[in-house]
Amino acid sequence: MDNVGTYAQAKAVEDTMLHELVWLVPIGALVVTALGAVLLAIVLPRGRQGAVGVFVATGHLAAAAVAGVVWADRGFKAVMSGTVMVDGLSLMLCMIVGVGGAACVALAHPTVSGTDREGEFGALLAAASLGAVVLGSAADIGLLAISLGLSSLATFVLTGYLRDSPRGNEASIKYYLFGTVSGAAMTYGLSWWFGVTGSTSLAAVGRALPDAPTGVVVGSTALVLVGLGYKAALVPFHFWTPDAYDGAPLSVAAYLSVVSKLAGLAAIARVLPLALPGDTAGWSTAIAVLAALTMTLGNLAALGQRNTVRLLAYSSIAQSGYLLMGIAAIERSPGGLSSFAFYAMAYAVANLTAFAVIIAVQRERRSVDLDALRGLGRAHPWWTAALTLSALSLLGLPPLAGFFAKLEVFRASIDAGQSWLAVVAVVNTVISLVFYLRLCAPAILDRGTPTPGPVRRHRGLRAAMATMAAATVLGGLAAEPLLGLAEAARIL
Amino acid sequence: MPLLSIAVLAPLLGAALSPFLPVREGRTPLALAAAMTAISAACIVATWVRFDPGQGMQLVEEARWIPTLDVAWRLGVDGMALALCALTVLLFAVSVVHGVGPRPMGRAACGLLLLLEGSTLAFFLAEDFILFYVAFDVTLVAMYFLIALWGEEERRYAALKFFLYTLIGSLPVLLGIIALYLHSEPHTFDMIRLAADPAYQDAGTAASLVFLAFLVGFAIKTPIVPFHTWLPAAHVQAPTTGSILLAGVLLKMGTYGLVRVNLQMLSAPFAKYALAVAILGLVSALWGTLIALAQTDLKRLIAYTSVNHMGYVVMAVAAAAASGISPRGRELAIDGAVLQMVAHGLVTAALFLLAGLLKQRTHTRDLRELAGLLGPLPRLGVLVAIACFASLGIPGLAQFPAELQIFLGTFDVFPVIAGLALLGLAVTAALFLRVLQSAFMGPTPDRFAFLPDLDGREALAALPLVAAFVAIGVYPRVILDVAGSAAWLVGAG
Amino acid sequence: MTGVLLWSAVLVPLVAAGLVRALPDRVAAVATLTGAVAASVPAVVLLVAAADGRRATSTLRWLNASGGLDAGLRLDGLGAVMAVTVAVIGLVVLVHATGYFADDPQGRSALAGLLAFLAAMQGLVLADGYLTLLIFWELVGVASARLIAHHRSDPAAAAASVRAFLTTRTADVGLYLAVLALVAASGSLAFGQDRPPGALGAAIGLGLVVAAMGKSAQVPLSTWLSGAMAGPTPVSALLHSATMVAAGVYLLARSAQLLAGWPLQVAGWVGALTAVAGALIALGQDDLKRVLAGSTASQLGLMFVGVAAGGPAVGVFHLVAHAAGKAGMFLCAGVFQRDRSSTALADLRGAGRDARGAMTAFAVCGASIAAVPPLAVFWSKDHIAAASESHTAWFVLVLLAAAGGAAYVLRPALVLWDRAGAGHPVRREGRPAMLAACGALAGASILLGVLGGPLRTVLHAPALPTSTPSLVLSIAALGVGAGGVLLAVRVPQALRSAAAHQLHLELLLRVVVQRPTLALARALDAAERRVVDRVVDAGARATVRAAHAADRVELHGIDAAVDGLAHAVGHGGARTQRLQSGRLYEYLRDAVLGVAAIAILLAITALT
Amino acid sequence: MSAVATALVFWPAAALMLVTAVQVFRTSSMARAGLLLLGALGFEGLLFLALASEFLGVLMVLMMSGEMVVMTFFMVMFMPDPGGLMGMDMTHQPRRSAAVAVAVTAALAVLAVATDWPGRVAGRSAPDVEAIGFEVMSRSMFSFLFAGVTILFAMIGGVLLAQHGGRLGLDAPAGEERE
Amino acid sequence: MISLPLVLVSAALLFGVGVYGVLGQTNTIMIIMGVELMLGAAALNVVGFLRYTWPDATSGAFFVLILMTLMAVEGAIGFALVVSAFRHSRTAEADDLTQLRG
Repeated sequence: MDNVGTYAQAKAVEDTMLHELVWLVPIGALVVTALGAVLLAIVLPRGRQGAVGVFVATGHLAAAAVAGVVWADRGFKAVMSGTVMVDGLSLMLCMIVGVGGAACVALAHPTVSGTDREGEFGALLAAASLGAVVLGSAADIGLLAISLGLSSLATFVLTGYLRDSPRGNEASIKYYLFGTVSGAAMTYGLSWWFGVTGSTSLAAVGRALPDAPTGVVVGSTALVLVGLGYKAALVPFHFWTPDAYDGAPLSVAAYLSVVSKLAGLAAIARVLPLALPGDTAGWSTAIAVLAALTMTLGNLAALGQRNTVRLLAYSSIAQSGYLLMGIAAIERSPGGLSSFAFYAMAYAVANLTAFAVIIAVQRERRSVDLDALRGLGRAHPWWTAALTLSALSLLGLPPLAGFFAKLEVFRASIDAGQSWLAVVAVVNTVISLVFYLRLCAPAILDRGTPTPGPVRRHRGLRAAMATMAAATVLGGLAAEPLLGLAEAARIL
Repeated sequence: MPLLSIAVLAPLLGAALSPFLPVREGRTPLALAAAMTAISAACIVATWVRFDPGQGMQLVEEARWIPTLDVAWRLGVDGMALALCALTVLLFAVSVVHGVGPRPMGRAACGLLLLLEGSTLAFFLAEDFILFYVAFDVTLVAMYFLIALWGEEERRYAALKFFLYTLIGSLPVLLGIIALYLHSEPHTFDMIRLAADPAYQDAGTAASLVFLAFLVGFAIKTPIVPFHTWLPAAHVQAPTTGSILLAGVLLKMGTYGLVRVNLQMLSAPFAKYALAVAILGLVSALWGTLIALAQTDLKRLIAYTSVNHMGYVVMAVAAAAASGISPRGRELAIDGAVLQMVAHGLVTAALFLLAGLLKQRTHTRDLRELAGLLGPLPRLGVLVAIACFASLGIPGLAQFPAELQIFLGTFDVFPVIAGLALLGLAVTAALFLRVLQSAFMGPTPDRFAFLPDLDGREALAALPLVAAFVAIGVYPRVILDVAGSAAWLVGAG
Repeated sequence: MTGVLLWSAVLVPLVAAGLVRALPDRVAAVATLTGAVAASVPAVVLLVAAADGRRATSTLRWLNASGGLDAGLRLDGLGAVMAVTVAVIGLVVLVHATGYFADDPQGRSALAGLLAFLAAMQGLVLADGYLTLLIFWELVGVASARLIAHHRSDPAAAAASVRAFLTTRTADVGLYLAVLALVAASGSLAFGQDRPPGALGAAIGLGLVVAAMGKSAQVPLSTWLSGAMAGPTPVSALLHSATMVAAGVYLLARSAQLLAGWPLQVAGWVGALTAVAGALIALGQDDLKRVLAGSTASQLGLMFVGVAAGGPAVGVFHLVAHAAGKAGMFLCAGVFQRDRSSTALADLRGAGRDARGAMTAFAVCGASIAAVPPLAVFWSKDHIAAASESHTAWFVLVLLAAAGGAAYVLRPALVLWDRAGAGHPVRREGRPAMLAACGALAGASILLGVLGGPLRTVLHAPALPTSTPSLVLSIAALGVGAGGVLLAVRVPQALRSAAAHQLHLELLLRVVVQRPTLALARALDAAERRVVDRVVDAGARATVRAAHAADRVELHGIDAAVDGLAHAVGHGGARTQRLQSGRLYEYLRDAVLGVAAIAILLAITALT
Repeated sequence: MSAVATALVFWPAAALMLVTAVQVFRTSSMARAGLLLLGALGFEGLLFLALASEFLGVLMVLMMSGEMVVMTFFMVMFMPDPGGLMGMDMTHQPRRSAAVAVAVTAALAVLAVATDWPGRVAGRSAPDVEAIGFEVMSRSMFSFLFAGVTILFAMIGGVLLAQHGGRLGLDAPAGEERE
Repeated sequence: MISLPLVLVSAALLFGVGVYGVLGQTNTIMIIMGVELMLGAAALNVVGFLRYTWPDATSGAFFVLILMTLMAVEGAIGFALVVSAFRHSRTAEADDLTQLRG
């Protein structure tokens, strides 16, 4: 491949690529969504900008649907000369991003509706989703770097969407600086991978790295982990997370915690096994240690939070740890990847439910403090139910989706001979009980504070909340389809 | 007809329907709860009739659930499970009669009660480990809210403590389940197969760790000293019905699991650690009763006697697991343990119910403030006395045959432990007599002179319990015929 | 048929108890008496059958575990004699009780309780095997505790009840232990086994003896007995004669084979010491019922000696004889008590003169207890003395007890007959029934003395030991005891005026005999109250203290440890939160350090 | 380019690149810092040229000069004291930062030098423009297109953030009240 | 003369300078400059490899193009953010951003 091509060769490559476009339809759907949103934002009059949101949400859902169709109809394939992997992991990510992104658009509606950049918001969100999906599909160093760039910078802007808010500005600048520095560190590591291989293809990297000198492998891998780890909010690259979530629009925080994070984790799940096959440099153990640190630190820091958004931010850090358990088991257990995939789905729906409720409460009570949740049960029993379900699912209680997710990762961990990690996870789960209960219990047990007054109802928000809460329950009680899907997830 | 599934699903259906009930208060929730409990009870009774004591696990019902993981809706009964299910439906019937929270029960209380009922039955009937675990944890959530919503002043703290401890207990169980699954060939969560063909035939490190995981989990649930501190807090703060169900049914989950999993599936490591577990049981029994003696809060006192009585059960199960025990000693130990689970369920439920009724009338649970209550409350007093005597193991009442068999079985292999455990009998007697003496005897203070005695509804709640434990005490084979170990304990040892 | 009889002996009084409880007050007395009579019918029939040499068992599989763990009743001589004793004494006491409780609003429940008590005791004596025995053993304890607490608004009664139950229950642990050891040793709980060697045998022996001591109020487990006087007098009468305390002796008699050897020696020593101690305690009391209680302990001690030295028949013979006499004394005491509303000797002065019928019965029964020939106890005590002749120490103690017996019976009798206090009105309500009962028991004491023969046949003890020296010495002891009291107590006027210098003798006697005796009695009483009582109480208090200490460990140790752990976790949370300083350059610096750490980690994993 | 010529260009260019780069953070004027950065990246472009990547080198110089000019404008427009007249200190913990930086550099340099990098040492010097063109049009087509999309959205995002007031003439930025 | 290690060491030094800037600078713009240097160092690495070890690796050359793109877009977004923030708070000091913490 690395020969200088001739026209004939190039032509042949192009023909192949045209054939492969079918597999790229899910990504294409997101591209169309993003570009279409830009066009719509330009074309539509100011009163109709809301249509962009509808379009973006529809596009996301379409991408998810198409991903499902491709999975069922076409199977898995490495396309675009091996730079893009269309396999279980990436299609799964595409579905999560599609559904999650659509939900986030719905969640954002109360905030951005009628503001001056409503159209751009949708377009950037679609671009971020595009970046996320490609990040999780990339099997090429260059594509990895640029997709990390796109998904990051789109979310930098989204985080700073509330331009008049000092908190929003602070959040986006911190996020931006942390993100770009991490990205730059990653590119340095990637440049070494290239040096070892002579190709930017991760498959080629994977052929070369096991034989490369340990020092280079270790140094470069550590640097690569910085970029991906920051995206996934792993300890010690998590520092931006609570601050960014806290300052960003709540819907964007939801988006960061689900779409961005899962894309980063999916990238780790793809890059490490691909570039370091056969557990080169023992990365499984290193990831396991990172998993333990991440969940522990996330849970401990969440204990003292009074601000629900920061609480959910730390919770999502901790959840990254559990997700990493699946990744740490990929090389040693057949259930590793599928457990990661299922956990990702369960986490996405539960976390989105929680954010949906927090947004609804914020609209009504003008606060995201824990105290704002007091007595929610009387005023809004269904919100409370959704919040409780999501908290218990994040905690991992049966029969909710989160339980089967934990079951899967624990199983993978023990199967992979990392029982100690499972024990750490158990201890962490117990710690997490305290703040998950703090999140949902006052809503049920306390007497309420008066509501400031009637607030406009947002059907999209409610629909998203209901859908995600239902998915949280069904993902547990009727886990079979999703588990089947997760079991079938493969890395090419 | 899939009786077992109906027994489990009827309350769960009721729980699912309860939020949609048209009224918040009124009779409808109560009617729903009563109807669903009645259906469950009818199914259990029918199962009892169809049950063949000569066989082990039977009447298995199986349906696909999550075939990817080999998880199925798999229910079945053996004698122990059937006895505990019968106990469960009886106690829930009593709970429905007594109610939770404001009277008549609201729909939230009804829903939680039914959720608890369905999941408890599912736990005892589950023959699939995932279902088993799901049921285990759902009971936890339901009980948490029962305590946190309708408990006493410090209910939130107690409920959290309960939740935390039990979660700490349940998660090692989950790890153990996964380990068993991974170690079975082919991988399965099917408890029947795992019991028939134990995954760990040796007592190596891995088997020991798995054993320990289950042991810790069930020890916290049972609870065994030193994992028991959640129990008094939870009991004191729980509403009466919560205490009844907690002591009557939920504690049994721990010992049930100990028998079902540790004894049946991990007999090799259990044999290795039987002595240690028996000592734990002994320490629990003595510790529980000594601490109970020091209590002045009635509910706290009863809670600690639960530690004592459940300690006996653990001791017996450990003895049954020991390698040196004779077949008859083993039969005695297990029979005693199972009978003690049922008997303690009935007796302690009755005690908590009566303590709750007492509190309703006197507005205190402090023994130092209660006195001379037999005068105004003769019927209640007599019932309390009978329950106390039952709890301290007087013959003719249910706990005597249970504890006697426990001691006999344990003495067969651990004579010193059994002998020391006998000391608990004397202390338990002392503490219950003290209750009767200080609360019911002596001159009646004026403030208690005109308390109302039991009314019809309260009697309807209390009498079935008393009748049941008297019947078992007079003729223990009412239970033993079905639940006797010879009938179901297969594969172990 | 025999099976039906056996079960009906137990169940009839039980059913009767239920009926009495359920029926209205006005028919309670009739129902009680009907029940008591009906209950004694099977017992008598059983005795007749046993006298014919019939032996039978009726078993019921009670637990799943098979072989020797069945519940069941049996018919044999020992059981039948005991059953009839229980039934007859019970009947008489109930007759008395219908009168005693005639004006008590709670009387009905007391009558029901007495019937239930009888049922439990019948079960105990007819039990086949130690399992059944244990069941009824415990039930007897519960029933007695319930009856002692009859005056429920009286704190003293409640405390006495609790003390009685706890003392016996604690001793019952011995019975449990023996049962466990027996099953472990032989797999069976049947009667008539030999004691296994080794630790199991020791456990059996010790356990049974301790259990018997507890129930029979032997030193040092005797304090509950005098406390139990807080119960109504009919209850005391039953408790102190044929039921409850008799159970211990019955257990020894029943287990004589199992206990052969050192356990019976221990029992004999305990009995002999208790016999003397009890007698001295009885002497030191100022309350009629307490005198009788001390006497009961003493007599039970003699029974222990009897079983240990002469075998079951000797002990049981004394049990039966004593039961009639002691029950009679109590019932008479009940009459006096109702007249004077007190049982203190000071209050009862002259009460006998006001109630001559009761006094007569009291005198007869008392004479029997004091072993005046030819009344029942004289013979039975003589057998004991004869049997223990070979064991000098026991023999001496038995004689001392006999002397004490004469003294402690005579002293209250003299007080009751004192002219000085006479002239009080008597209560008529229910009197005929009470007097009839007293008379019946007085008659029984005479009859048993005259017609001891059939009893021996049934007990399969054709030749109870007798010997002339012991006979003589017994009578001498009687004389010494009686004489001592006669001289010591304020001597009748006539005698005093006869010779003034006899006052010196009186003084001498007072100094030499009375004072030391009373002093010893008081000292022993004090010892009992202060030392033994205190030891027992100290045991209880130590338990309670241990309980509180454990409670403290619980609250400040375990709970605090857990809370501390939780606190540490929370502290960790606060620390991690402090990491999140909000300063970007610190985030970046920490991240760089993190990369370094990850690189090191990877290097470690790569190189290992 | 011959080895000597390479060396002749490389040494000074590398030295100047590093010196200017260091000076970026030593000057107290932000405008000067911007220009120094332009210099550093320009010298890096020169290095590219010396290392036979002519196309990349030229591109680097052109792109970076464009960007840096924009950057300098920004700073002049928005920053306090862009000329550094007040000599304000824009560093914190310089020693600690320097220590960390030195450690990082040392680690990377040691690893780079100690490693026996695989691959051919001889042969043609580096891909030429044509080869890069083929690469872009064949294997890396997707990445190339993707990079284009990225630039587009970077522009949109940049405009969104930087432009004062709404595109649609609305002056109602979004807000979420929080306590 | 000139060899690969020399290039790589130069790149490492450039990266180090970038890291120094990122850690030591208080101003957002200056930190962005540090990032640019770090990215440039990565590019220099690749160019060195292209010259000395993988002369046929056109994908590496393309990677350098991507790095340049990243430098440009990240710089652009960064400046836009600074402008947006500066408009409200009149400062571009990253050290002042400490409202969000805990």
